[in-house]
Amino acid sequence: MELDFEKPLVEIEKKIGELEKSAQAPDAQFGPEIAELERKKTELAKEIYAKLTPWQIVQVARHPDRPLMVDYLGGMCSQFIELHGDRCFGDDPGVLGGLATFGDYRVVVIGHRKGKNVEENVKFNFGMANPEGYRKALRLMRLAEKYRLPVVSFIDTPGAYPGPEAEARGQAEAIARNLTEMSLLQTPIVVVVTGEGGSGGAIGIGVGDVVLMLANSIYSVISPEGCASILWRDGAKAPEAAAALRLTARDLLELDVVDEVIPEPPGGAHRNHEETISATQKSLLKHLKKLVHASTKKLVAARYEKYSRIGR
Amino acid sequence: MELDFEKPLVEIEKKIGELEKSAQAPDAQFGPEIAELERKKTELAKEIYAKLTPWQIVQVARHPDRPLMVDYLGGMCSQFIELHGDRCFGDDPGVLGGLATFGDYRVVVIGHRKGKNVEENVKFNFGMANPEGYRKALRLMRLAEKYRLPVVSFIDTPGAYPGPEAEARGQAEAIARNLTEMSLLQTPIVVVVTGEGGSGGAIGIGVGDVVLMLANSIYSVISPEGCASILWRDGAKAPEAAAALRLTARDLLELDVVDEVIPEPPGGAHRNHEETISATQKSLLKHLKKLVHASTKKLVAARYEKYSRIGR
Amino acid sequence: MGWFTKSKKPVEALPPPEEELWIVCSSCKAHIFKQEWDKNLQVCPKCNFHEKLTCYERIHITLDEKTFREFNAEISTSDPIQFSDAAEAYKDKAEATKTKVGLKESVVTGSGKIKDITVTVAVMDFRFLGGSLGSGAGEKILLAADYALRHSRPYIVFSASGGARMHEGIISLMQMPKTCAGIARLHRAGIPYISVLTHPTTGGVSASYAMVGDLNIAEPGALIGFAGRRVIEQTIKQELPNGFQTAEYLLEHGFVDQIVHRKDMKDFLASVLRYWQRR
Amino acid sequence: MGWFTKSKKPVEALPPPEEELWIVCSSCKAHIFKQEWDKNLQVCPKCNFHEKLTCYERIHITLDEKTFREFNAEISTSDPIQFSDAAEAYKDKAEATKTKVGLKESVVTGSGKIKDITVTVAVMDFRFLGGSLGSGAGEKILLAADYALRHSRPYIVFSASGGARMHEGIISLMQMPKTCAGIARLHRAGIPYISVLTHPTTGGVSASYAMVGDLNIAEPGALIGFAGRRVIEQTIKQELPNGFQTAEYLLEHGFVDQIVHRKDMKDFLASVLRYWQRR
Ligand SMILES: [Zn+2]
Ligand SMILES: [Zn+2]
Repeated sequence: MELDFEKPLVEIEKKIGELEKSAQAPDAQFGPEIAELERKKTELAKEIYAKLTPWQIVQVARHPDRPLMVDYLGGMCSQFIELHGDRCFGDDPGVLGGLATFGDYRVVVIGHRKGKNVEENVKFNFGMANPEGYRKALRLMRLAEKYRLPVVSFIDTPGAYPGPEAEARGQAEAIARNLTEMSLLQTPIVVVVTGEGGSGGAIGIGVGDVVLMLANSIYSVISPEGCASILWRDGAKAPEAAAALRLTARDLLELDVVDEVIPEPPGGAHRNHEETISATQKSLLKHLKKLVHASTKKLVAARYEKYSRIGR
Repeated sequence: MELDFEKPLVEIEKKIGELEKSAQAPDAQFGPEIAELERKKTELAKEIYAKLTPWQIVQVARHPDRPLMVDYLGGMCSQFIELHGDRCFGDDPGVLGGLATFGDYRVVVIGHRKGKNVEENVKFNFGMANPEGYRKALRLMRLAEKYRLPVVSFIDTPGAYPGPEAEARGQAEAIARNLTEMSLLQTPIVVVVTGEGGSGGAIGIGVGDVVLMLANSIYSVISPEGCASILWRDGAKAPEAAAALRLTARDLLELDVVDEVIPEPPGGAHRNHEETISATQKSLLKHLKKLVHASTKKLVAARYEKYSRIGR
Repeated sequence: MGWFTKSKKPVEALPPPEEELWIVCSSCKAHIFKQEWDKNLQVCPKCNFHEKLTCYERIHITLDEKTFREFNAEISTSDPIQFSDAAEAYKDKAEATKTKVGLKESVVTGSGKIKDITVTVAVMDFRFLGGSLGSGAGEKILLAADYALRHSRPYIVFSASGGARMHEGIISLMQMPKTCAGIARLHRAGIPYISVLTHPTTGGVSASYAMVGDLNIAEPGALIGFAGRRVIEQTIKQELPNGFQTAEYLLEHGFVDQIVHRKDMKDFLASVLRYWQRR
Repeated sequence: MGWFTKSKKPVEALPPPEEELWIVCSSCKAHIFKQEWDKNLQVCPKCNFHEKLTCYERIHITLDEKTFREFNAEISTSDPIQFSDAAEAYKDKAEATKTKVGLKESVVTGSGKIKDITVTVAVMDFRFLGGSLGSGAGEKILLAADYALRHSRPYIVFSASGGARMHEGIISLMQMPKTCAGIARLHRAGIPYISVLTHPTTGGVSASYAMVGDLNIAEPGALIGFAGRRVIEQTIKQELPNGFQTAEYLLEHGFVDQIVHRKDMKDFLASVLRYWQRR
């Protein structure tokens, strides 16, 4: 998928591709030319991405090639053991969780699961969790608490699934209970917003001691489209709504809702998974290091203070 | 309903009834005659009930006129506030629970709910709980724990409901979780088996610091019919199975599985609700008085010891 | 089984009518004589619809006379994201609402007595921007929870809300974990917390403090749910049945402990409070 | 996503065959050369049916060689209710079973190593009265849990059981809360507990310790459920679909964390244990 404002970038990328194709011999005569184009591309990418509008950032945050939770796990973990089910009703494919090893840290991971393609997205419900998903996450958080291991939560969802069965099985209760339990969970919680932080569906696994956001991720009380259709009865005004809502990582940092913004490579996370994942890992490890040495009592008290201050 | 071995009793009761009808005038000329019959009836009832076979006791335990949980609540509580729902999937009508006041004690009550007639029994699923029922009970026990109030559990069920939906929603998990959580619940638990203690369906809300049984109630690992059809491929041999299983209150007292047998009036609980409920109340209050003064730590340790000794 | 206690006394009627003589029930459209309507606590005598109450009406029919003492009355809306649509700035909209409704936020909190038992209460008012969860509202709900915790008083919250307040963006969303953190402390400390869900309680309010009561009590017919009806219908491309997301539906699905008629609510709460008080 | 770790090594094959040359798969009825059958850990190469293992076979393919040290081998069946049917006394039946199977109860417990990590294990054997939960079995499972607690060792229970043991009446039923009390203490103390559900795990075993693992792991195709198939069919007066109460069904319904093929089980357990061990 090619975003409008990325066209100049994509053109350079095409040229580089063509040159690389022509230069099939190992003694690549186009070497310097390619290097120059790469340099230009990086510069252009920086330039374009420095000036993105909030609505453009929304599009980047939703980009289908952006790294997903499975990519972070695959890139960062030496070990991952998926655990299924809420021990009550079902196993929500829209929420992924399990036991993971990040560097020297054993953590319990939970997060929204999006797909790589339409088929996967249908299977995972586009990362929209059902009550079972929130309950699976809570079960795993309790396991983390039992073992005194940190929880790492990956946020990337358009929102909690708005279906009739989700209502029947207590979407509201499932989110509310998670908020309540997470606020006193006796173990560290680190949250990373990697793509879309969609409202209640995001915060339902998003209460943490430290909340991080990827530079081009978003986090909002309502989708820009939803906001526009309420304010102007016109979903097409989403760009205006995106600006009004202050939903970018920079906004949230300024508003003291997130603790750190994780930089993305020039041209966005979807252009370079490896670099994105590596930056995320670095940030996560830094915070885990601090958190695992804190006393649980102080940690939980600080968590309470942190949230009680928001909007004071 | 008239049980075979009760025929002589029922005949006397009929006579008494006829005499009372004839003696409509307040100066009842049949007074002495009735008193004599009443005396005879009591004697006969004592005689018959002293010699009941296990199978006859099974029939008394299942008698449709036996007092039900609602009768105990109505007779013993100055206040009762029913609480519905498992906060997850549904509200199981086969399990009743709420906040109750017994004399000077505030308790959380849970129990199996049978009906007074076919219509009610269909509604309450004959006291056969679904997973939601066990989960509602657990939720209420957690509430009791929050308030440091005792739990009183009334057992009267043929067993957990053996339906496909109950399996799908985790009948096994719901019972297993209750057993696990009840063993460490940080508040006293008193269990009263009032009628049928049907296997896993009973123990699922039946772990307690004190377990009481009404004199003509039963408690068994399997129904006599089920046992007979396994052993002899013939459900009609239930009387033999009932004897082999040692399922009466007296048996369980001897086996150290229950702590006390609550006496029933002559002729069984179904002949005199008031007296039955009063005896139950007396026993409950006696045990509550002891339990609420124990330290929680000691209480829970003793509960563990109690169960770990069974079958040692 | 429901619930029972020895005595029930009738709840005081609402203050005498002022100007209008007739009320049109917003549910069944019946015309009701206003005096009857008020005497009936704004419950339609034809269809049992429980009309929304203002926070002061709710306090009047719930707390003993002259026992209410308000907390943090000075806390008002803030404008954390300087929100503005083409027509109007949120700041101005909020000011206009304050003047019109006579409140500074969508919730009033304080201390009072119910049949002589002291409680901490929070009462939402739907007239104030749809009872939305602004940062001032979240702050007041949390501060009242803290008060209940420090003084070991039962906490009762009457919800009536469309959910989060869009105009305060992410700061509104964060009132969900913020208020829930206050409730979590009550749970841990063994302090009773009752959530009373009134018409309507949806979105971010149903998905936070309103759904995690020791007891979740609802008024009959109240709309309670997470997602809006229209959003769900758009998702599944079909109409939802009647009765979906009502108090009765939630009772059936295990999320509400009891549905209590408005005329019985004070008695019911008093019963529960007495149960707790005697410890 | 499943699970991954860097290295996997093949599990040792079962001991060489003795007399029979062919095995008939009890699921698909295929005839399998016994050597292949054993090399395949008694999993049918045609239909993937995981045949029941004896407790010592399970220990052989799970624990490192010569690391198993048995606990409480002397604990045997007791006859708490002097049970007897017309044909046979339970006492005699139990004695005959002991002689035939070479075990004293339906479970063997002990300590051993999985890829050098010390664990406490309990392994049920279906040959012993259908793996039923006699009082000796309950006692051994509890004592092993206590050992795991005292020595801070992970506890792994391999279940294979038809449920409670009718012949021990109420005493058998009470092994359900008894064993769960031991697991509850592990949960509270932060000691890992893995339940491995193998074919079949039903009744009072599925409704007690087998269902409350930190991880509930199942072998493919294992029958897992509370009520028996026939009882359910009698209740609803219709036949149940294929796949009902299988490991796969339980995974879908949220009660099993992972289904792990027998050949991968040791690796899987070692991965989980390593995760815990490094703390
Ligand atoms: Zn009306
Ligand atoms: Zn086969």
